[in-house]
Amino acid sequence: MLLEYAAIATMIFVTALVAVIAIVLGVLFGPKRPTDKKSMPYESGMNPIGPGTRRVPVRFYLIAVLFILFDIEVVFFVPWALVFKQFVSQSQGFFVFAEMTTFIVILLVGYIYAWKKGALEWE
Amino acid sequence: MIPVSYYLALSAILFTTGMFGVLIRRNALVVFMSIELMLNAANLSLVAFSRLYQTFHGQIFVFFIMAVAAAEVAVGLALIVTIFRSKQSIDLDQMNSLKG
Amino acid sequence: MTLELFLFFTLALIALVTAGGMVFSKSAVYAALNLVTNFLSVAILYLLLDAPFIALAQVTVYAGAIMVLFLFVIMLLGVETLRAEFDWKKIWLQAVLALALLVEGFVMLFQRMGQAANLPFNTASVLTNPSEMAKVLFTDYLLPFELTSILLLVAMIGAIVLTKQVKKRSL
Amino acid sequence: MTQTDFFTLLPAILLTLWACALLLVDVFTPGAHKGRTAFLAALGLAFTLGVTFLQPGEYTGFNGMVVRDGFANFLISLFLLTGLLGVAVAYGYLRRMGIERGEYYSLMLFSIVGMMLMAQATDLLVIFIALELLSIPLYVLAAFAYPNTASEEAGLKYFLLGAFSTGFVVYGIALTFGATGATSIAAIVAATAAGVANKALLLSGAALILVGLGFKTALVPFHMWTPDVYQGAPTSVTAFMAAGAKAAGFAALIRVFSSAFPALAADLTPILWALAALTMILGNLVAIAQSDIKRMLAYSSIAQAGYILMAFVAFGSDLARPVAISAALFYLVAYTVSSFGAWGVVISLEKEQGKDLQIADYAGLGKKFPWLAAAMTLFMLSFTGLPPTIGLIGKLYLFRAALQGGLYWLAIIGVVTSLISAFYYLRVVLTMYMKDGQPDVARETWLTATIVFSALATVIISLFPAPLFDWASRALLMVMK
Repeated sequence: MLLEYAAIATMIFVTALVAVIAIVLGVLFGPKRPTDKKSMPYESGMNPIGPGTRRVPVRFYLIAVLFILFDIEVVFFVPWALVFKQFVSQSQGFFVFAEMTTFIVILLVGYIYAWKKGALEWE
Repeated sequence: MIPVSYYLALSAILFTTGMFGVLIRRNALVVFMSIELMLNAANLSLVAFSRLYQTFHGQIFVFFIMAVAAAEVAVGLALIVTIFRSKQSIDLDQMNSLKG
Repeated sequence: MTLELFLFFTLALIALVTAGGMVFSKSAVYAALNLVTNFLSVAILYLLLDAPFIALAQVTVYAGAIMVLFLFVIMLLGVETLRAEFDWKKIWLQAVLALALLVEGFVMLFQRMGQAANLPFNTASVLTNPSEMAKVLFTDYLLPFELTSILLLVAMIGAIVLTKQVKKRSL
Repeated sequence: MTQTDFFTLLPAILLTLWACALLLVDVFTPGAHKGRTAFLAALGLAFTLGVTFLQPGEYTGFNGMVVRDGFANFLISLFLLTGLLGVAVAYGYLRRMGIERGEYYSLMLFSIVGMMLMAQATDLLVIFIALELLSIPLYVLAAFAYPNTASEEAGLKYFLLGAFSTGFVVYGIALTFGATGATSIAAIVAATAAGVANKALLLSGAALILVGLGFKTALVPFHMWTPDVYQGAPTSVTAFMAAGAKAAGFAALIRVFSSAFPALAADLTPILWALAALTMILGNLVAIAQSDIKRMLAYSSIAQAGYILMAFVAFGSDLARPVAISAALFYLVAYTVSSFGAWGVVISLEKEQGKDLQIADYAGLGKKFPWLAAAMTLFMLSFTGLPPTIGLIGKLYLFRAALQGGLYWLAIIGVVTSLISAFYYLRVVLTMYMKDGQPDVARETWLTATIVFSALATVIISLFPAPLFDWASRALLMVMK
């Protein structure tokens, strides 16, 4: 059973290995001659202004949240799409289609609401 | 095969850790993350039991818990952002404008 | 020790260490990253438990969406303001009490559960097929499915109500 | 979905559609006419209430996940009444406080849908989702007065507490599932009866579910932040959630424990006993020390939950259970009516920025506004359990149920704490009549209507309790097979 995932596991392992090897080799064999200029955040010569971590405007949050909620909606599509044809062949297609339509229509209400509220606008 | 009690033990420890986090941390974000850990522990139990009884009920339950958790997170983080805007802090010890 | 047992212990160890790391980390970012790792290791445990679709959902919903939102908010609020702050002197008593109570509870639980839960799983599992799960989901679970959409709608309204009227104040 | 499914959830479906429509209508309504939303919300609630009355009956739907039995019908009607009163107290209040937004009413309707499902659910999954559907709008409503810091804090605290309790509920459900292999109450009953359920797991699961619902119904020791939330939230929201969320929590508690876990009664009764005793004692004792009226009423609502739980402690006995359930239902109505009245009075005195919320601010009310003071006196008497109020009748039923269950000591604790509670309830009355002051109240039609309705109901039902009590006695749980 687990062997089915062996390919993915191998891929993840090998990718990680390559990345680690590259970094380790660089650290081991790369020449290290740091100077003040080189250790600045921007080597191109810009002096950094202010702290490195800055607060992001709140309007990003709204966009992110709306994305997440619709993302969850999509997660429900996956199993639905997986079995829709089987339901059609059992002549239950209409029922399952109506089921998903209701789901989408309810979320569509949210979409219209968000639209009218200007939540999708970038001021 | 691994006995189900192994998974249950792991889930119980994770749940306790999460609960512990809720009780000892004062940072609202970390408290919330601890709550997510508690839900995650419950999910692990559900999937393990689902495997034990060979039924999909547990798995589907977990699926719904995830969707519900996402909805909860959306509102919860909005609350945290809102309160941060007026107080510049999300430290629960500083939430003391309410006292008898 | 079989491969499976080895995998289980490795993953359990990762899950426990990251859970502890989350609770005790000084910075909210580290807490979030620990939690992501925890979710990922639990996702692989779901694979061990013959629940590939749940594993997928765990990665996309929990690790992918929810935790990204968490990290996002940490960025939004500014990392430096979240440096934590927990005073062992103030909380050690309740911490010890809570822990003792729980350990006690679980010890009792496992003792009384006895042999029943030590049964190994059936080896032949019917659970690995996501489309079988989907069939149950879209027939028996019609009501919870539609309720979820209402819940998502409510969350959407809530998030918009709470964050939309920011125009008047600057941030 | 069959016709039976449809009729099972008819009230919830209607209200959901109405809430969605209301949301859209509100977005497309220009700012000046936002008042319409409130009227439309009230209309929807009244319409659903009418349909519920015209189309009662027993149904089981959605593969046994929800039922509509006498119990559910009773509570659905109660929740719709709660909603109507909630809209009435909110209408003028939101305008006065400058937080009038149309989403308020949509969120409220969605929350009521959640409450109705809590009363109807016979599957732990539906209970879980209904619990969230009921709570998530309330988190937002509690923070509705932002950027008012108190309201934001109330929202955050209520949210963290609610999410924490959800964690317990979910873990409890997981263990119950582990014990029986199912989440539907019928299957849990079957597994328990067949003796295949693992008792240790089932007991732990039930206890964890109890903890989760204990947070929702604000039982001691799970009441930590309740006073803060009740105090910080906009008062109209507090009134709504004090009545609605508590009743919904008890609905789920009663349904789950009396249908699914009667076999565990021997183990659970001592726990419930301790919870009820603690809640009655602590709620009433701490309420004495409060000087803020909202906080005082918050502790009072905690204490009231203790009395309801008291009746239900002996849920294992087949003889005591029906009496306890009908007494609890009757008392939930009594509590809803009196508490909406009391919160209505608080709302009419409250000024912007949370002024005039101290008990001392009620001085002189008896002279200046005798009718309002009389109404408040009535509600305080009702909370205490003194005549001529519905509170007395309700408490008598609760005590009778407790005695029937053989809980003599608990009943004694209940009587003693009721006497203690008279101290702080009557202090409000004394302040109103014996001290001098210049209080000022807002005159709003719908608020006045709510207070008048509550006062009339408090008195009239106490004089003629039989019809309501008959209805509550017939509101039985469908037997799970």
